[in-house]
Amino acid sequence: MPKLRKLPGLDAVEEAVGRATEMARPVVISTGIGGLTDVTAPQTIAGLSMVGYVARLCARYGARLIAPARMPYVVPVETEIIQTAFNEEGKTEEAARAGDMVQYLSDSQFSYTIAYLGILRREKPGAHIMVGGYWAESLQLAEVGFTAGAVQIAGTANTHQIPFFVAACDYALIGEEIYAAGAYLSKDPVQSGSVAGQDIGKAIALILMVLGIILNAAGVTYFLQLLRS
Amino acid sequence: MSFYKRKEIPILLTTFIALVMIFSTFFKVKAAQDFASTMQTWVLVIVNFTVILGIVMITRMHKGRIEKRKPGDNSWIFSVWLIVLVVFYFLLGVYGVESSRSATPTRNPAFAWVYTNINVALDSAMYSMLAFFISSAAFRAFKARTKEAAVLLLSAAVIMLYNAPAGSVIFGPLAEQFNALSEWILNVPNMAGFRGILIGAAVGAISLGIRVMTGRERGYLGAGE
Amino acid sequence: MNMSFWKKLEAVDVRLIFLVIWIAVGIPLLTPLYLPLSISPDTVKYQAAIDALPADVVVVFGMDVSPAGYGGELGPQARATATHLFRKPVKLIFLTFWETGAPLIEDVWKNKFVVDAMKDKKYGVDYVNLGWIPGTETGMASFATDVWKTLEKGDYKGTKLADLPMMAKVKTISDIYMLVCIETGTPGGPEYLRQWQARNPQMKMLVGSLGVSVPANIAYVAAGQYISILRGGRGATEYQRLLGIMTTADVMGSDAMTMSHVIVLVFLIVGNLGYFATRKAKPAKT
Amino acid sequence: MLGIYAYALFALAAYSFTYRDNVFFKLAEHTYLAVAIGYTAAVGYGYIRFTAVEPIITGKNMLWIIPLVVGFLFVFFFSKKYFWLYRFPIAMITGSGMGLAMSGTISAQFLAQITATIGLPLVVVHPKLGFQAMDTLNNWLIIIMVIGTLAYFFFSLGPETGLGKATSKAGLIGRWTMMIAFGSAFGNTVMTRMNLFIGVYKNLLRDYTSFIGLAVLILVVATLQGRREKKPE
Repeated sequence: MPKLRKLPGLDAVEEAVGRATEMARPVVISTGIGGLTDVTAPQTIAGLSMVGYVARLCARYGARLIAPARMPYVVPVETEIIQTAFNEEGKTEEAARAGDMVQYLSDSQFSYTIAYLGILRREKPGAHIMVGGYWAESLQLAEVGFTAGAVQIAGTANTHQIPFFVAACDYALIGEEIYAAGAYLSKDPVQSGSVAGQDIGKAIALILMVLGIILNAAGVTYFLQLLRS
Repeated sequence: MSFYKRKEIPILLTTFIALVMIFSTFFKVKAAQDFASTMQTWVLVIVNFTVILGIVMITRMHKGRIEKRKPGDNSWIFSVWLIVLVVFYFLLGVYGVESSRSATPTRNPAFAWVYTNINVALDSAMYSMLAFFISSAAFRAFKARTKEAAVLLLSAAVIMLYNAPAGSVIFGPLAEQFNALSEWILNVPNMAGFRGILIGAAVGAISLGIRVMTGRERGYLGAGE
Repeated sequence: MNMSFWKKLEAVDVRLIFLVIWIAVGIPLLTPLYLPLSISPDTVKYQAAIDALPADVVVVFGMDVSPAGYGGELGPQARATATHLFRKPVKLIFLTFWETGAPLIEDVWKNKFVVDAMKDKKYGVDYVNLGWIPGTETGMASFATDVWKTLEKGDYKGTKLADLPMMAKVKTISDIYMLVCIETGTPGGPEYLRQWQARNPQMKMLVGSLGVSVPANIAYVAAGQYISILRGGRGATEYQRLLGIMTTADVMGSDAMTMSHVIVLVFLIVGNLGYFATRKAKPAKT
Repeated sequence: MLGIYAYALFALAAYSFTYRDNVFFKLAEHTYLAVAIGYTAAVGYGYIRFTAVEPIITGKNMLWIIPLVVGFLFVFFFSKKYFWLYRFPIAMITGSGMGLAMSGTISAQFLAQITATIGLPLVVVHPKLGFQAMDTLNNWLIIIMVIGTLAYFFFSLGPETGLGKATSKAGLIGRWTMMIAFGSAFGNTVMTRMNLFIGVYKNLLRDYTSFIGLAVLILVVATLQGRREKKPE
């Protein structure tokens, strides 16, 4: 089983949930405004696996969980994930209330944002976790989360929003790191294998690149043409 | 019964659709491409259906808030307002669709008025609120706590000056060198950094896709882990 | 330095920051401040190149613009450039390789400064509008080798080139002295370089660029292929200022923009000053 | 006319969030949610009505029954017993989404970014100006920085192994590159964001009286409300 490099952002999740519990404040987690229908689907799925992990921690520590959602069709998915997590931790009574923890806000971007900001201001979460596809609302959520006093851990693969998470949150997951999160947190050998798979993918990218550069410099353009087609 | 409840059938469905969609992009086979485009419109129908269900979801949520209201807290009134308005506005839209016999509810002038004067106004107001948060972030978050943070801060400041209409006044005769530095930042490290992140993220997304298609990642079907 | 002042500053209520923005951006929107506007060297070179045009040479105005670009940064650029060109004693050819660009050419002509500059000019003699030429890069190549054959359909209203006196001496790309291209994307500058400048290396090029494309376009200026560029909305404002065609609304918008950037930078600097001033008091954290 | 007042009221009510939570903000928030949800639902209704239902009614294309039935399965989410039926529409949505995502990322993100890097000449010679030292250097830097950034994302090589040490060294280059990139991206967005705000601000100033009147009203109410809420403990 390969030993994984430390990802401080992911290690911090448990502590953040613990801190929220001590302060008797809720934990807010969201999966972004991407859905499952387009190129951002992988980011949403990465966010859902984070929901599972955080829900389990909340069940274990007894923290209140709030999961704002943008797409109506993600609501049943998140509800079931949270229900399963609470059940597996033996909190069947709370599990039955999973439906109340997931809040459908609105599927239009900024009315989702306005309601989300309202939640952050009124509920004053102790921990605020965002993993998934975020757009212009990223900085608004992060800044208001900060003023609410939450420990914030955020990650996205939308390159233009990463800088805001890096600047405004306590921990940021950059691009690919959100895809490694599920495997990293599960500490399960099969899952770690998939992280190794990601590394192999990057190795392939590196080899293609170096080989291409050398061939190109040597005047062989066939390889480049092949990749372009 | 329990057989149908199992997740294998949905996973097979997901995998099959995904495979055909990928196949149709890289191999121009007409049948596959037709399947892919049909599937996309079907998915649109399904998604739009869930959007209508969103009204039920939000109504249920706010009904709960009205029922659980505490004495002294009047915010439940807003929940009543929301339920009334959402139902009324939706029905107005349906009326607009049916009366104009077109897919666009904005053919109804009342529906369109509310949309442009409330929805569009709030859209632009919320979006532009970023100006405030950019400023507060500049004040509190951009601090040279570490060497890395200092680099981040410097490069942000340089590009901001570069973009400001009066920016290069400050540099006087060195304005041209300053512009060259800014362009170098944008064309070399900025481009290379985001390119590296994009390639890495693509690898991550593809590997997640493979996990979904092999049924190892089933979070989207409500499985905890 | 008074320590407590910095400490207070470090813990300042974020709402005070928001209030400062309302005021700082609001003032220039109420009364124009005429803040100093740095004129970047590129804009000066851009203006000088048009100023230096000899009489009676043929200049092509490529309006390769999308409506979104025109509504934003490129509209002011196009109007200022057209004003300046109409003030010079040169022959002007308006054209576009973007289908969306054709109606925008006529929109440029409606601007009050442009109207003013073109009042002594005669259509067909001093300027023509060839409208949209289809085929993107292929269309460019075809225009370069044989203008008349490419434009058998005539100008934008269907008038034959034979009926446009100034077109008599425009047969191929060699007859073009300068190209001014206001560009949104592809086809744009790089395509003109390949199809036009490659065939007529003497042809001078100026490019009006979107803000986001400036870093890419600057490479062509450095390589000597473009004489100069206009840098996005900022370049447009600078050029308007140089030509003396700025309206009060333009001044207010540009002042508000300057103020907002200054404010963000001040926050950045003050925030860091506060951080360093208070840090010494606390034990260093790693 | 009413439109200008509605615009000013709702825009200012939204902005009042930056001061404190208040009744005007709550009003704007709930109105916005209701209108946005009602709007998309009505558009969704229009879409389904004329894309799927119309061909069935007219008998042109009966296949549209399939997505309608599958979509309808979502309703079972509200049932305790048959809730699992919602998984079928989700499976279809996700299948199509993942298919698009994977083919899109492979071509537009993975291959395109790699070929763009390969295409950089290692020695830049300009036909007129000759050897370009600066461009040559920059191309080398780009290649090194892209590789460094990629190296940063290696997770499983183990910190003790030789390969692991090498990648973490290269990853340092990546970290610095990314920090510069993040800073410049932040700096680059200030202009567009400020432009948006200036646009709304200009719109609000079209009518001074309503702007100032509404702003004062909201501020006073929000302040009073804040005082009253603080008192009872």
